[in-house]
Amino acid sequence: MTITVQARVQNAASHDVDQAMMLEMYRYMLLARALDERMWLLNRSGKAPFVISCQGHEAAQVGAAMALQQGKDFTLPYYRGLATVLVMGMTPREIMLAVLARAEDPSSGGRQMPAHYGHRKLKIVTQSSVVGTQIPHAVGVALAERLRGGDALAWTSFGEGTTSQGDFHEGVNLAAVMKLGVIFQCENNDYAISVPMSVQMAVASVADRAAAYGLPGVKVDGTDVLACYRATRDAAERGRAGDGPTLIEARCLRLTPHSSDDNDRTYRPSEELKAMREGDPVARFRLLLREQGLLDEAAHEQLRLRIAAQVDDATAYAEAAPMAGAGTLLDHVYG
Amino acid sequence: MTITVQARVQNAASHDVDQAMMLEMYRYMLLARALDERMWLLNRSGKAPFVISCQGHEAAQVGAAMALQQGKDFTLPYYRGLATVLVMGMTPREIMLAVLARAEDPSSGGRQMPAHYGHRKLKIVTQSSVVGTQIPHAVGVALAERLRGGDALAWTSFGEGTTSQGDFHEGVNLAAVMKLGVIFQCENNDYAISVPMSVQMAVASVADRAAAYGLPGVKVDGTDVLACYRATRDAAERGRAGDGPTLIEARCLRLTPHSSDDNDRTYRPSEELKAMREGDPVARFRLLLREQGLLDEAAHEQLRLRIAAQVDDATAYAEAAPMAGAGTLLDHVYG
Amino acid sequence: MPELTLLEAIRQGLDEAMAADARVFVFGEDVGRRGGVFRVTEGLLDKYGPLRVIDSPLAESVIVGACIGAAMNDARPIAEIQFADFIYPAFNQIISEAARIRYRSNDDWHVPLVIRAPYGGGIHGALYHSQSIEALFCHVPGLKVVAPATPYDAKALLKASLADPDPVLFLEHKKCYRLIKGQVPDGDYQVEIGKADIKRQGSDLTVLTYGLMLHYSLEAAEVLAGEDIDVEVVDLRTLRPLDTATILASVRKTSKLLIVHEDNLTGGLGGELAAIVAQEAFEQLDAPIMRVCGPDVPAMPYAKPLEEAFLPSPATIADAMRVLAAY
Amino acid sequence: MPELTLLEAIRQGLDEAMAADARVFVFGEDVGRRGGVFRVTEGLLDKYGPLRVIDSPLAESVIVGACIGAAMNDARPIAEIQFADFIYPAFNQIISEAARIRYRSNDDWHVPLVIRAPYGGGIHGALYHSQSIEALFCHVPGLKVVAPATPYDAKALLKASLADPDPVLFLEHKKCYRLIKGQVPDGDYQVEIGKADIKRQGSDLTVLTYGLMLHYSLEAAEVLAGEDIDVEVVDLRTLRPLDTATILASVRKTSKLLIVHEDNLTGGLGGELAAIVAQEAFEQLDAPIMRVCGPDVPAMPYAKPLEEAFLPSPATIADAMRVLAAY
Ligand SMILES: Cc1ncc(C[n+]2csc(CCOP(=O)(O)OP(=O)(O)O)c2C)c(N)n1
Ligand SMILES: Cc1ncc(C[n+]2csc(CCOP(=O)(O)OP(=O)(O)O)c2C)c(N)n1
Ligand SMILES: [Mg+2]
Ligand SMILES: [Mg+2]
Repeated sequence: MTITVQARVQNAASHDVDQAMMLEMYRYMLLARALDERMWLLNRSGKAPFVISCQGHEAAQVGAAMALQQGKDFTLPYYRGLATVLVMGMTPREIMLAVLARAEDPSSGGRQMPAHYGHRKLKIVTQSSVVGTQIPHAVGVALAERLRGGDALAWTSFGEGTTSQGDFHEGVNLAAVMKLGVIFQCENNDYAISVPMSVQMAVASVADRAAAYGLPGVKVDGTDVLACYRATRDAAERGRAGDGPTLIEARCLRLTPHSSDDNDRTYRPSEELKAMREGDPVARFRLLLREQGLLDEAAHEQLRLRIAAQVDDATAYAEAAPMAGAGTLLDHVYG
Repeated sequence: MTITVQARVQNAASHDVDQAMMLEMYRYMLLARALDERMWLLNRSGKAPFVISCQGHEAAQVGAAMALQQGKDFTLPYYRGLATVLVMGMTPREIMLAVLARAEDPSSGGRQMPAHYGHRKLKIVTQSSVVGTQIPHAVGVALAERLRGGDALAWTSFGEGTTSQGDFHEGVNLAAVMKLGVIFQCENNDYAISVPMSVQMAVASVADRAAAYGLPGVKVDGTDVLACYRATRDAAERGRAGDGPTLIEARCLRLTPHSSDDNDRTYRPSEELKAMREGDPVARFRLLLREQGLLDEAAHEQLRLRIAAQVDDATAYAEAAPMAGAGTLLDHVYG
Repeated sequence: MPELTLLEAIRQGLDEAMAADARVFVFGEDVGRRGGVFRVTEGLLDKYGPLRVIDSPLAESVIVGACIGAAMNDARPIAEIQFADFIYPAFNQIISEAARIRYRSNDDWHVPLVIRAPYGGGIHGALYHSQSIEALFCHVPGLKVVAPATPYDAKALLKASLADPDPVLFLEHKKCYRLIKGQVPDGDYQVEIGKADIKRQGSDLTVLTYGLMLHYSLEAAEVLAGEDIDVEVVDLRTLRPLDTATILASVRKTSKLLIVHEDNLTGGLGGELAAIVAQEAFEQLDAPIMRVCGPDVPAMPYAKPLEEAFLPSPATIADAMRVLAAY
Repeated sequence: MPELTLLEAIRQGLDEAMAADARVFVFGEDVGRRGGVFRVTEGLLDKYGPLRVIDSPLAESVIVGACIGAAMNDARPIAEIQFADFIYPAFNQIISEAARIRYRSNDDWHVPLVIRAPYGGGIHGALYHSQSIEALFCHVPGLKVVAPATPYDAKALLKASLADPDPVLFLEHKKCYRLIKGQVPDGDYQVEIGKADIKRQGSDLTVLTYGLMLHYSLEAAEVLAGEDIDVEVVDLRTLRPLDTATILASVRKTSKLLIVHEDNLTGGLGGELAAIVAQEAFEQLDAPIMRVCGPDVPAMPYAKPLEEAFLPSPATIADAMRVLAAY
């Protein structure tokens, strides 16, 4: 069963997403973008050796995360999940502490590369760099939930390249067999570093693969935050009702090189890069809000300034915070 | 795309399978069955510590292997592949040498458990006990074939339980992406040791999974040797023409416990075991041949005796052959 | 105290642990209806139901991976790998994930997970149902590796593994399953992870060993006793972290060290043991450190003469003891 | 002779090998258009075309598994694992399959396969882009493990690996890629697999090492030379099979042994080296065997102070040399 979620909301006053929520969504998208852009500046100025972006994925992530219950549902995002973890409760300061590898970084105390999010209190599960390993974890989180009779969901994200891994197959399959409350979000941005989607699979859509596992596969425009919200909300309802997992494919854009170590001009035609900018999910949602009279220029400028101040504060806070110290190297190998 | 191959031939004189070939198919099926039964006798009499059967899979294997080119195409069968390797050229003596772990065993010199077939001259690729690992190998064999510009096929088999492994996913996917000349034969006998198919997947058919990879998925009655032959012949044509891989699901019966170490009465209802006997592919094909006047009682008895003599000869030969000697323990770790 | 086989002791440990803590569940191939291919989990499905005794798909990576997730959501999973030889598809989940989660999250997330795996040979298992896998895991910080050789130790160490806040690989020697019997108390008693046990006191030389080889070494030591050579046999029980205090005390006392394991020689645990002793007890050593180990071939072959040639025997161990004693 | 970086030497080796043998092909993530994330395969796609320089799906098990199949069908595959840290999903294919195929088929089937993997730290790679993985593979009979530290050795050992009839894990230290330069002859010349190289002659103590630590050890040895301590530095180059003849000859000469590796201490290759020496050269040893290794934490953390604290440095190595020399 493949479901295609309506890609475009015609009416902001549609009963399921109220105006306050739409503005909240936009705020998170803009915050994620602003933090992300600041990271690149820190990278260029030599302060952050490594940056990996969520630019172009904001709508998919904010839409999805807004449909989850913060503090209750588990998220297992991958390294592009900046917008996800913001919605789930991480603060700009916490993000910047990781970017600058500070001792106070809640994800890892400066041990992991930035963008390897984790935060137990917020039920954001620690991740490694090894792609796809979080998929079985999400299934296990849901399995434990069933064991105790709870109804928290496990939500996990990954790129389309990662669906080539055995762990994707084994994890999705197990969740389908056991009908567990998992939401699998594939953020398909057409590339795995330099490798196009056509090398990862001989089919046109990751969502179509769901049929092979016996779970619903949902295709959604990953630059449309409202469509993403609805897709996840429906999947969450199914999951919480005990009707099993859902595979959501959100078509996203990778607006940056793979990471600060990459140079995508060697493998991406410049017209493609230019064309992509047109689809920028943040600009797109801003336009919608303006068209619908929800956010005029002045209000937008105010929001932008507020966010810039937050980003400045986070950067300053993290820069002033102490580095993770050499003396902690041996801590916490065992409990 | 899922194709269901006509399960029942109405007419023995159908132009694509002549009478001689039908008799040859039957001979291989009967030979496999006779060898298999003898192995169990050797097991019960304490001469063969381990036996694993192809009983109930003969039609799927003989049908498939008859559609391949012996000496040219590569086969990577799994441990139930006795009938496969007979068609590909292994002799009863060679089989029995492995059953009794003799030095002369061409598969492994008595190093592996019986039924871990391998024979380089016959292009039967060595297998391990770790299920599913042969699937990527088959893809690689076909990749090398493309590199050199040859058109030999790679045929591999595995059980439905094994499709839960990551290696199944990664291998089938790669073959589909590269459009390689591989035939994946899943011999679905409803069980992985004690675990029913419903625990392995939430879908009704392994062939349906092909759609997720972009290759044809073919469902065939694995107790109908002619249907199996046709399915593989068509897949072989596609593969040799450069049209890529095929996934064939042959529904088989496991007429025995998983292996001589198993006792399936603890998990299989006895009615199921009884009902299954009715579908015995060897008996079924014999009936067809008799109905069509190709093999009367007298001819059948003659064939049976000839095969019994072969099995006796193979057993006697292997029993007289020297065990693999302790002095060879260290040989061939490196070349 | 009832006498149980190693297998029965493990089953009893599982049963008691499941009865005591509703968070404990068992996940693996054929563990339910079939009770495991070795029957270790027999009876548990009837007693604890299908929510807690779960037949998994045939996929080791997700067996371990899902158990990691479950452990992070406050369950106490026991993953069963049907044969240790089939643990490699799960290697990534064990090494990259289970073992690194506490460290990489700076103590925020933990993985209290037990992975049970029947290992070792001597049971006609051939190349892929006989392997010793411990060295590959003993190298991994964040993981604990336990390999009890007696029913008494097995039950207690299983409980200790379940109580441990970190992932534990629990190795069960297949040949010991039914061969080794011993007294096992009902209910709880303590054997700590990380503590070796001197199974035989002696003064002339130290043997460091574990698993099936413990029993062979004890047999050999008995033979040597008849030759007036007094062998101390240390059962490591936990392979990581090693009990270096007990190891070094024994070697300092006897001044001679023989290491015995079934796993392949090169790169086996014996290397680490030798290195520790050659650094820490060099002054007390009176002889070269000797190793009697499985040879450097992939694993033990099927044919009986080959299987026997692979396995160190009480006789080959006794020979090495004699050489060392005479040094 | 032109001076090349380690990375350039490997690229040249690949290029020459592909030019010489049409059966050689490269398979891995981003190896084509992108020329590899480190640019090792840059230019090869243009030169040899998409049939021989193939971008794989993001799936390490099938990268190695397909290369095993190709090797058995008479191709000469070079699998690239993008970072050594990501080799674990392919562990099963490497250990259970590549390494065991010759033995299990009784010499009928062979796997001439080279697996290239950039390893090691010191490049801000954090826990998952810095790992040393060699010990996990050096334990495996049937596999060869090569870890050249100089451009000269790297190119020649790559060729030797490709000519080898068995699977070879070819480890390339990421920090050495551009840091280490040296003279590299055009065309073929010989460095055998299994031969260590004494990179610095000395009489007071022996250092056994490889990879980045070779360079740090040589630096330390220079410092010690100024203190009239004469250190012999042996570059193992091949980690399996070990060149025990060269190792033992050196230790017998100097009577003191320091082992240096970046990989975690416990269960690292140093254990095996110590065991060999403690058994075979015990009589010639004048001091405890010392090890300077990466600590027993999962890998090196990202924060610079932590990364630096993890890595043995020329200074810590020099300190150990002094202790040993003074013993
Ligand atoms: C197992 C593994 N192999 C290789 C890598 C190196 N790597 C990091 S990200 C990446 C591409 C991922 O692509 P995709 O899943 O599409 O996610 P995207 O970055 O496009 O969002 C690769 C190959 C890795 N991290 N893990
Ligand atoms: C990786 C791995 N895990 C577990 C096993 C143990 N095992 C051997 S056969 C088998 C069941 C296989 O079932 P299926 O694939 O359906 O094939 P069938 O035996 O039914 O023909 C299992 C679990 C194994 N050999 N390899
Ligand atoms: Mg992508
Ligand atoms: Mg089956």
